[in-house]
Amino acid sequence: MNIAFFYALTGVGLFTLGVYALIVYTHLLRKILAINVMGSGVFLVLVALAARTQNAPDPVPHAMVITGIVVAISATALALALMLRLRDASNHIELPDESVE
Amino acid sequence: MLVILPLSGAMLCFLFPQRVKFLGLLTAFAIAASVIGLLLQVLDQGVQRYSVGGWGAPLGIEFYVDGLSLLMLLVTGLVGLAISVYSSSYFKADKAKHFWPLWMLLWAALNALFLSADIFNLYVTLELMGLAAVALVALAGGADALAGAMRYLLVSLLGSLCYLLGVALLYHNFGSVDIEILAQRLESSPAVWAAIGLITAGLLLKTALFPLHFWLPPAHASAPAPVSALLSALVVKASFYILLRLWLEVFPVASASMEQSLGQLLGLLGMAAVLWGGVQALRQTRLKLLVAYSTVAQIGYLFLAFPLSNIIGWKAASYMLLSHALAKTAMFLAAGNIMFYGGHDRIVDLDQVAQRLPLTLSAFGLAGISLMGLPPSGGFIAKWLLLEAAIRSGQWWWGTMLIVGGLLTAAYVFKVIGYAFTSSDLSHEPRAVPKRMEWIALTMALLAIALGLLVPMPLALIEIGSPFGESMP
Amino acid sequence: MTKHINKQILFRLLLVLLLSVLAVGLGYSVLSLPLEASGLSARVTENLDASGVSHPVTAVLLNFRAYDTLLEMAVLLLALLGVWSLGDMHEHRESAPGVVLDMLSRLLIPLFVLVAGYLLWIGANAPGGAFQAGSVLAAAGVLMLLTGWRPSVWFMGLPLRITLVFGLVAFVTAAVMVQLAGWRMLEFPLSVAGALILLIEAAATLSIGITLAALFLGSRPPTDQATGKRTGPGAKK
Amino acid sequence: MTLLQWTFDIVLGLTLLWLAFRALTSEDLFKGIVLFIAFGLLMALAWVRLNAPDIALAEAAIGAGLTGALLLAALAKLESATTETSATVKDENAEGLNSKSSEAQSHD
Repeated sequence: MNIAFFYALTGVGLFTLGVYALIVYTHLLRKILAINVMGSGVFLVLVALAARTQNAPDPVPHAMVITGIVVAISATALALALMLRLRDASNHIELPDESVE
Repeated sequence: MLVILPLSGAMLCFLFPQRVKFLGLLTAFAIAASVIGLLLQVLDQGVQRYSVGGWGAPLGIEFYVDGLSLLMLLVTGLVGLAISVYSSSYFKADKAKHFWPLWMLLWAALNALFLSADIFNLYVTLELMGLAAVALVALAGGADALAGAMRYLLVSLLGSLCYLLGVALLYHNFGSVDIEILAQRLESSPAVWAAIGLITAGLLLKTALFPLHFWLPPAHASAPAPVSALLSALVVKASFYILLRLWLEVFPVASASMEQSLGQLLGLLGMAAVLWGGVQALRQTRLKLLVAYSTVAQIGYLFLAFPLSNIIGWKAASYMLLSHALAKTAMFLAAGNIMFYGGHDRIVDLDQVAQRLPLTLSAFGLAGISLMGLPPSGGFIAKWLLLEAAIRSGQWWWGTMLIVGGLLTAAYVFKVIGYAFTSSDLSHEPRAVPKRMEWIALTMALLAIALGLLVPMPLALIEIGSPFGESMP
Repeated sequence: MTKHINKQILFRLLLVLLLSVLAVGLGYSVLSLPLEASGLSARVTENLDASGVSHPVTAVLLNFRAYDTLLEMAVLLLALLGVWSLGDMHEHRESAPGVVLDMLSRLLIPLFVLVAGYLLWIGANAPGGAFQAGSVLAAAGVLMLLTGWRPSVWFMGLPLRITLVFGLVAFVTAAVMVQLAGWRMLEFPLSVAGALILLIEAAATLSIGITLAALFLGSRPPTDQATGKRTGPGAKK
Repeated sequence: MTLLQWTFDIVLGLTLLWLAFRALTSEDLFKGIVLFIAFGLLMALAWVRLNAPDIALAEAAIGAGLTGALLLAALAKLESATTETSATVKDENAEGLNSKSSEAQSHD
């Protein structure tokens, strides 16, 4: 086994951890954190696997991850603003429970 | 060009909020014109491939336009134009200032998505589309809309991260993110299966197929009417389009038998969606929620093509997609008119809408006919094709779903129309609905019906580049 | 109530089980990947000379896959539009900045701006580039906002919006210009590629920095009434 | 690859997982965010180990720095308003339970 694979596995772990927290916790701030952790996990997989070889790592995933990080912060900012507005409008920081069947 | 135009439109609208309406409409017509330009080009020269930046496939990003993507672009153009005209009367100045730039960005994302032949680029367009859609839902304000938007945002992000992880696995297995190259290189391996699973799950979540549909009704129902129309008609279809594309071009290479069973699963889910969506729609007391659940049901039909997986089935799904896009636009816009008029959308209190908004109600009814699948509408043709596909592949039982689904649709459409004819005193001070908004809704409904009469044209269009494989074995 | 909690524990256990299966499956599939990367590094190296920059990541971001980056700038703009469209939140009263923060920011802000400039410049040849530079710039902006500084009302109208879209405008203009000149969209001819990329990056840096700082501020700046155009009356609170 | 590097990588990976877990499960949201920022900084370290200095820079600035600032600002706004209005919202963020329980709470 190569160390790159170890980091990729860490990424998988972070991804699943994020999914778990996203589903289990109701507080929106925590859900947003969970999404960010998931994202980091995906990025880690993407880059770790690029470093499998002994040569210089593949730059394409690196560029993809930088794109991804910017997308992630955009989404986070929007989510946080939405959360604050929702709290202003309804005095709740969680989603109403209409969906769970 | 199709991407640049709406992007520029968005920026102009953002820079000059006083003139958003004019700039927005101008851009909308320009986009529609360039879609038609592309149509002519494709009709003339066949499938188009364009490498952005001139680097070519594995290194750079490519555009790819065949019949399927052209059809999607056309629908987007048509619905987009209608929504633009409708919105120019619907929104007040303070909302319009935000609506137009967001809508232009959404349009840019949709066009970019249908053009792209690169799965990472598709991820970026998915995110652009998702965030724009969320912001548009939130535009309605109010706790319901905000909660709907929030849930939509979380689901959308979860979906795209799943998709991205799938893309990561595919890239590292085969060293490319171009769809065509992937299709050539793909072979069965555990990583491919994981990737297919992740991508499919992520996209299903965004397409709101039955057990994953929970986010759709609150988001679609609480958004402003033109936005609901956009979401149901186009945004949900965009992720379905990616799924269809990958399913047709990339995944079949992996393993036929696995694909079969996965296809059956999707078909079953689709069936459940038709039933569940129909029953839920029937139970709703609010008009827009009813229409939103109807979308859940109609999405189910799209997935009935997966277990059949023959050319007619795919054509049927595309036709269904087309006619649903038009009919649902008409329906949401009609619902928007009714809300605009009465200030509410409680179905029981839809008194005398028939007399006061005859155009709107006819739009609703005609759209309903197409959704039910009665002749001569577009929905009828789609269901007919689906039936034929079911019989050809020897799985006729899928066909029975069409009848049950049609009956459910009929039930909820008539429920609305029935109440609209009752007469009681108005509880609200009615607000005059601009004629433009009524006509747009009716036009879309008529187009949905006309689709049933103009069958050969879209079907010929979709054949370009034969996205569904070679014709009849 | 206890029954409720029991059900919940069951639900969580089920979820953990399910996700562990997912994690193991994913882990297995990751490990099953071939040991040799089949990526595009060779191709990138081959074409690096034709890209106008010598740092491979920058070459990918701003030349080979520049279209992705263009859309990404649109995403960033979109986030800001989305946040602004949510309307005004009720104002959060900040505590007065302490002396330390004040001193620190006086020292740090010029430093950050310098670092941003350096990162932007170096991006052509070494790690760095528009996004890193932009975010450092944004950090400077956030610090300034934290110390209670607010941009002048004059700036909050059209000038701010122009700065915000500057990066995307530069990108789009470049895309269209090369197309008009007979190349493909976003195809940068080698002779001008380096300069063009630096130009786009500079514009992007500025926009990214300001956008991120504006995102930190949250709601829309208080000018910009429906009448627009001029700086709104009574914008001062 | 030396033994030292291996140890370092493994410790780093496990710490990342542990930090993420703590950040997501900590009772106190503020603590959670701070842990998340620490997580971001360690991610930057991981990027360096993976030969991706570009991402390390971006992660340190955007991922840890700005995201952290955004989160903290949002939390501050949340709490300032919470203390103003009512305490109903407050107890929910300490509660890590599923939405069903909070519904049950509001019933009793």
